[in-house]
Amino acid sequence: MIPLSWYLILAAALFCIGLYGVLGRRNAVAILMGIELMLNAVNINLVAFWRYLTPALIAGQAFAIIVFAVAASEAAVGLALIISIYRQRSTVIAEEIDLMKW
Amino acid sequence: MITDPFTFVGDLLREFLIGLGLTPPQASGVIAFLGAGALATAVLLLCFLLIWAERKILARIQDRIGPNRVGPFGLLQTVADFAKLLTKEVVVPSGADKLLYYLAPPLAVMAVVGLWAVIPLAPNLVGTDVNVALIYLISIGAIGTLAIMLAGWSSNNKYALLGAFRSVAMLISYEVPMVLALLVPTMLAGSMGTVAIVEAQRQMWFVVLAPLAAILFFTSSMAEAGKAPFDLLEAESEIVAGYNIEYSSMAFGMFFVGDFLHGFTLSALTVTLFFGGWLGPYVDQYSWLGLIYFLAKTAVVYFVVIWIRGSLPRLRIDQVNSFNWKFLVPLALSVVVVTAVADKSAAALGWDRTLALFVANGLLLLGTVIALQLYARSQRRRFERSRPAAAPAPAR
Amino acid sequence: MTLLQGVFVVTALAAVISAVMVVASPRLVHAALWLVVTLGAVAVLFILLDAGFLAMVQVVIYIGAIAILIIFTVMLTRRVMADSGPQANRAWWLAVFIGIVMFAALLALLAQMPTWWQATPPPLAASADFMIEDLGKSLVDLDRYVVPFEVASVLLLAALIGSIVLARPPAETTGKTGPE
Amino acid sequence: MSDQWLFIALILPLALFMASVPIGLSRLIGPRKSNPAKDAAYECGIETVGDTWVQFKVQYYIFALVFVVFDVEAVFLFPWAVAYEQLQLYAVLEGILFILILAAGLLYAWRKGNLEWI
Repeated sequence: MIPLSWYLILAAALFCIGLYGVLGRRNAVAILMGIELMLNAVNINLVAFWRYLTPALIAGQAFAIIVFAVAASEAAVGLALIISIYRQRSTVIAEEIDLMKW
Repeated sequence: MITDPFTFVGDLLREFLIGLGLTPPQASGVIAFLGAGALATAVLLLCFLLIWAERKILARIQDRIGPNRVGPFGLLQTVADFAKLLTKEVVVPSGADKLLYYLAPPLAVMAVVGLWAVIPLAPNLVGTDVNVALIYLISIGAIGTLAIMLAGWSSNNKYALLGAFRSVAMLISYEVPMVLALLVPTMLAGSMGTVAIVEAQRQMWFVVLAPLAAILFFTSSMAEAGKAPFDLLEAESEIVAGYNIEYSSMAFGMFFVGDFLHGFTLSALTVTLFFGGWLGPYVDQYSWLGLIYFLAKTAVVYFVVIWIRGSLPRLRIDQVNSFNWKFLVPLALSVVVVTAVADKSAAALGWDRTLALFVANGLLLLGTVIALQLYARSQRRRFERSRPAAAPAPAR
Repeated sequence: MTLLQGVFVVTALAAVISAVMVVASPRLVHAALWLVVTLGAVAVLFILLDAGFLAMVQVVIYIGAIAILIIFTVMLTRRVMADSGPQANRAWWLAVFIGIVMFAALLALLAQMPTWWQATPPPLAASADFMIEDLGKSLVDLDRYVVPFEVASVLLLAALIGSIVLARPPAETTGKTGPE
Repeated sequence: MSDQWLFIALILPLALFMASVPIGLSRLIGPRKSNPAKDAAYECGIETVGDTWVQFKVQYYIFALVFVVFDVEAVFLFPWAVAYEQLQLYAVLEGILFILILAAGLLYAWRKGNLEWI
């Protein structure tokens, strides 16, 4: 059978790739995609722990579903923000959106 | 006398494979592979018949004869068309994203054939009885949406992309009432599995318990399948084409196949969820009867689909969207709420469940009609008020 | 290696490679499509974890909804496509460094847990049907997750209203959103 | 539970393959003569003007947005619907409350005119 650690390693890898996407990309939409990757990694962890450690409790699945709702809301609002910024400033490059920087 | 040929054949095959020296799990794997291959082939071959039937029936509705040259009754017309398409050149537009361009049509077909995996064809004859079949249907539909997006984007054509956007906007819009309507059979059967849903209809078909949900599901899946009157993405007579404008030859043919199959598939789904699937008299004694019942019911519903296509004019895009968001979605939400409340209160008060649900649906329908009437009246009043100011009568 | 392990390895490789493509591909539409591949691979993992419902939800919500939303946004902000300058910012090497350190730290943490390296999944206490039923009950159970359930509804409402307000073109510039 | 998914794991690639075969065949059988005019993007008789990347109405995005929210709602309601038979009245009412809260969102979008196709 598949050991629990395999899932955890994969989730860690996805999380770190997502983290790179968030920190290293210039485009705001790409940053959001990085966030989605990170949320997915979290979900893998939640479900894997549920399956291997507490299969009798439904908590892991319930958590994962809430994460889905949060991810959907986050994507909706984040992308709407990007569209709104794009309309006013014609850019979606995160570095150029520095109105509140100083 | 073999009463259940499907199980019989399956067991025979299993014993044969184990006799060949396979372990039981391996034998199951091989049987699943053969079953999947047989199902996919059957569904795709069915397409030849479906296209002929649709053309023939449409022709009769429009007082024409329809295909009548190739083969008896023109039955081989589709085969001829297939052969013709096969010998045409696949023109890939310049600047197209080749891989995605070629991936999109098979993906569209896959999204339809995949639906058949969870449709019970007869007792003990179902691709797989997953317990989340209904949500599987939705997720496969999502892949179909993605295929359209891919087709539109990869063709590197303005109009293809525009068409894809319109299609996707419509598909996702109509997914909302469809999903909400699917909640009702789930509630009534207490399961998301299609086999369980068919079994739960032994007492009474769900179309009696939830007529509005059935109509909602049927309507919105007509839109999902892009059938008239919701075929504005295709609109052969008005705009060039939709997302598939840059496709030619068999690459286009596959979109066509997916489209036609979708009409039949939505009929099969409607039958499974609301018209008792394979249920019918003597089906417990002779399970092969189930397949016949299922196909017969599906054929009837499919005929209704073509009938509607032949009768109703195409909607405009703003009408399509308003119809969905301002009519179907609110109605679907009320249907879910009303069904939940009516069923619980019927159980609490000891009323007959069938009667209670039917009456509740009837009352909801009445309310809807009254609301529509009020709306239409207010629109008319507004129109009459604005008319004299807006357009002074021209002197003739 | 058993068959299931093979399936896992293939899926995991697909997930990681496509995830790398998501953060590396210069064209945003390609990145979004690679994201779809990653999300699909994660759905397969959920099936391996006996969470079929979540796998389907993953496809419906992530691929069917969020990915579509992302592609729509990419198209709406398409002028970005024209300036195909560097896609990574100046501090990208720092981001790589942080990512690797984070991964190493997580692995080190995992190494502290020897039992997790051999753990095999315990048999499921209940049938798959019962699991969904239980999930449904737990979501409306006053002692369990009814508060997150209702709060999720409010969150979705807030997201809907908030993003409509944000995305809606200001009334006077409605004409400037360009041809359809 | 994984063996239930075996069939789906088999039929999806099979269908993909079967649908690719005719396309491959027609590439083999069909002629392959390309010229720039044929390969050019389809237009109504004139050369394509401008980029393929036309910009789109924000309306598409707003529909997608409402769809996402209702999709997530449905996903929450499916387990509730499965468990429906065993639920007490108050639990059913909680599910209905969930629906009504989101219906308020739809009503908002409607009242603000965001469901109109401009």
